[in-house]
Amino acid sequence: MIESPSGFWGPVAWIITAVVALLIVHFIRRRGEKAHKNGVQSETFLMGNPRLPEGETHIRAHNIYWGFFEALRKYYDHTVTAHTGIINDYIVWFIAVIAIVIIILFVAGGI
Amino acid sequence: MLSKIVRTVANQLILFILVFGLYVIAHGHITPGGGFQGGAVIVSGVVMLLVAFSSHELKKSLRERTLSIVESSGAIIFAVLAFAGIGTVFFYNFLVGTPIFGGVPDPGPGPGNIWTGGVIPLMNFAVGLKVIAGLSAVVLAIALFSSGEEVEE
Amino acid sequence: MRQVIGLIVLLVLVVFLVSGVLLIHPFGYPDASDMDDYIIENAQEETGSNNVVAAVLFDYRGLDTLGEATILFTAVTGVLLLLRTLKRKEESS
Amino acid sequence: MEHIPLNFPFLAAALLVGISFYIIIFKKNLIKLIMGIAMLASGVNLFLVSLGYRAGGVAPIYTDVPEGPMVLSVPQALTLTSIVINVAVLALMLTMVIRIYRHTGSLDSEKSRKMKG
Amino acid sequence: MDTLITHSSILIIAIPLLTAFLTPLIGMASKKARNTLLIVSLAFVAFLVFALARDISINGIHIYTLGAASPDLTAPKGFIVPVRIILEVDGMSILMGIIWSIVSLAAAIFSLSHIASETGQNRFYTLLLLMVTGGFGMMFTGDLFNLFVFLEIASISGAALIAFRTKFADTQEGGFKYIVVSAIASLMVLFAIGLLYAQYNLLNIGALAQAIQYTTPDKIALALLVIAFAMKLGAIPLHMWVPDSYAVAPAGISAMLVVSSQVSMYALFRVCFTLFGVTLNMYTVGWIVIILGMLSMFIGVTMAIPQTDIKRLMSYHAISQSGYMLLGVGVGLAVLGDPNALATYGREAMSGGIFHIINHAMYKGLLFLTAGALFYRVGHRDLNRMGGLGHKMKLTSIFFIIGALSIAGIPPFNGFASKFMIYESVYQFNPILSAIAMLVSLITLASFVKAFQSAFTGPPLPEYKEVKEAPKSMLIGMGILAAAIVFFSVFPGLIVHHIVDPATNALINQGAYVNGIMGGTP
Repeated sequence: MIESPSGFWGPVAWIITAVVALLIVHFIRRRGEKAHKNGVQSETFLMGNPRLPEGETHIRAHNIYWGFFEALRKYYDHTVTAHTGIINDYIVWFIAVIAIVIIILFVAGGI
Repeated sequence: MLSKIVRTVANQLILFILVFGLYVIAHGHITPGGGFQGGAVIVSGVVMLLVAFSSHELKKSLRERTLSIVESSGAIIFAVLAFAGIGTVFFYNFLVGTPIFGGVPDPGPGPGNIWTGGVIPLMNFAVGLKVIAGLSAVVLAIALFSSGEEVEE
Repeated sequence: MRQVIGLIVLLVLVVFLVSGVLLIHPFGYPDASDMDDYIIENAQEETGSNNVVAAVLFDYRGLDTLGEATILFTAVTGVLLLLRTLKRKEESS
Repeated sequence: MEHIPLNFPFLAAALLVGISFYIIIFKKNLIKLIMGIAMLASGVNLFLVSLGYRAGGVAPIYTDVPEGPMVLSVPQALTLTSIVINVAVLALMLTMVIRIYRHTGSLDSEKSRKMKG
Repeated sequence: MDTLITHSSILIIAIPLLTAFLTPLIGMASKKARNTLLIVSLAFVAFLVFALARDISINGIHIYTLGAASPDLTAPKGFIVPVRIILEVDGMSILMGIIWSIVSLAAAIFSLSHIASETGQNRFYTLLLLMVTGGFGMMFTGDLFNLFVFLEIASISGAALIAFRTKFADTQEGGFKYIVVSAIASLMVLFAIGLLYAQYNLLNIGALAQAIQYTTPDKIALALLVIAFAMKLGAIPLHMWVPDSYAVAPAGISAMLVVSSQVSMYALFRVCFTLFGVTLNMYTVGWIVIILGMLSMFIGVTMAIPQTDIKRLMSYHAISQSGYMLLGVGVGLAVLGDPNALATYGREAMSGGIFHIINHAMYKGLLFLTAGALFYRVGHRDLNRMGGLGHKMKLTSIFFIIGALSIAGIPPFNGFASKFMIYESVYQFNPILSAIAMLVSLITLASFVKAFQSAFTGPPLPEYKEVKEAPKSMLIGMGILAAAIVFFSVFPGLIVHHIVDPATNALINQGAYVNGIMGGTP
């Protein structure tokens, strides 16, 4: 139980609420259509194409979120090219950040 | 494997290097030096042997297994000497005032006395053992690896 | 491009480091030396060692020396680990 | 800034750090990179040990020492520790470079690179 | 028992050290004895850590002066400043100690079967114990130079462990990058220590905190320390070594490397709050830390999505999560000067950030261990070639789900609790930062959905017919961390009130730390 100005967070209460909600969902679901037959009705409708072999229907990792990358291509071009795996560049970043921080501290002055 | 002259000279010289290194280790608490410095001196002698004879020749007498055993025991001696003071506090110099290395020199400049320093001379010996074994193991391993032979487990 | 940025930041850093080290005490005249004066005065009575540096290494700052020996041990173990053979020995397999 | 002439050792240490950073940034050869790191360590060690000097001081070892002020002893201990630490680091780095060279056949930090992005 | 508690702080450092020295000798004799010794010593250290935590919660800061006539004799009689190395353990240190003990025990148990088929196991376990020693030393020491020494121990052993699998080229590259970065960062730390020593002739953190004046060399030392530790903890733009190193290490070591980065973060907080504390310009330094945190969060998570190497993806998430901690504690640092704001939201922001350190260590460790189990069974880390593994590795996939939901901040897991504290307290400081933090949490969920979908779901692939469930010791190692996550999820109030709040007070209350050192002196 974590109290905070805007309320509190109690996992136990949350879990109880979730369980109650699931029970209600289950109750409603049990009153559903009895005529539903597993098998044919739950088959994927493949528009008459021959069924793909096992494994071909699995979506590989590099295909996921391609739209996201298309939308953000400019951003990704810059960031990914900044990650040159060259050890010298890492040290350049290190020195650059030290220099910037020292300048900031000198400009900002004392207390 | 260098020429016979070099090997003979190295054979004679290693004795003096050993003696000097042991002197530096043993007098670490009264004169400049100590475990690390003396150990480095002796390891320089090992490197000289490595240059004079080939690494395969040296491997017959120095094996990584024995070297790592010696190094671990040196480290254990050091840690145990530090532990031994835990009756009062960890790293407490519990030997000051006892007959072994317990002497306390009169303050100010004066001639050194070998029986002083409490645990410091013993720790110097432990560190010296460690440095000798460890650094020669590194040098030997790299030399053997660059000549195409790897360290066994 | 990379060269230019590197040179600029390097110059800035060196300028600040030089200004920093020039602003501490003049060489040979330390501002404060309480800790070292205490050690130099009392090392002989407390540790019985004439060599004050050895006293600092093994008594006053003993944990540093233990850590230093540990680092040497670590490096030796690491070197022997990285240069090890990948073939298992018969009796161990 | 009034005591620049007395501060040459500190100045030398700072410049040594700068030079070694130049080497670390601009030399692609891994062995030269390691040399730069060794020089960086030497610069820091020089700075540390020169902090402890006292004008006209003698070494802090009481055995048959002339009378006079003694230089500070803690920086010498710190420098000794730091030297041994750097020896250990360099040994491990060189071992890894040997392995990298065995694998990739190149010592160039750009050609021997497998991971990026 | 009392004497054990009195000496516990040094025993926690010394027992793994002595065990590490013994391991090569015993390992030559018998493997079983070596493994037993490893697990027993780590378990005993964990017990000591919890006993010390209880003692600190009762009696306050724990002081241990090495080599003095008595443990609490910080300065010699009739003298004002400490000359010996002093271990000082307060709430923040012991919090890190608890994390480190749990994670190292789990990683050691995991490694028992993860590297069972490799050569050089004696040296592997030796280095693992030395890494544990270095971490504990960094947490518990009260001396700047000693901090540097233990930082080096942790870095060197970590680098050697990253490069453990010498038959792959990328492991050598990752280890080399890690050790180069660590060497340069710790040398800069040493330079800063020299700058401080030159002015005050002190090395003890508490004594320095009393004497420090924020002169020009102090500013340079502050910048060097902060950025060197930021590089060690992998804050963007100093993060690029993190994916290269974490991804190639053995899985247990990746889990420990996450915590050792957080120990560097502890050192950063120690420098900002305790060493400089009220003297420095908190607003500026706080904003520097906040900006580093925001960059780490956003760029880290956006770089994580396109990754197809599962451990590389998780490494970028480690960067992004450490951004949350930097954000929370940075907000607390920025408002440290004004008691009103500190009481309203600053303290809670710091508590959220520190609570996130615990949670992140647990779930990121668990995720790395699951990735290691996948690597152990499948033989590679490429998500493009995985799929359908949930059919074979059911327990592993359950552990992965727990970790993923927790890192994504889905209620009721512990990641949600800490992120909740960070969100609402940072919102009162600056709403935009809070909004970005929530967005980052969403993208985290997205990328872990991707990882889970491509690794575990889908039809069972023909090339993984013979894949089995992970071995027992791996499951035990993962189970320890999963149990910790569930415990923290169900009882967050317990942890926050008894472990996190004392740590926050220890960071804020600089005077107590200084009095621990200087109080006992005449």
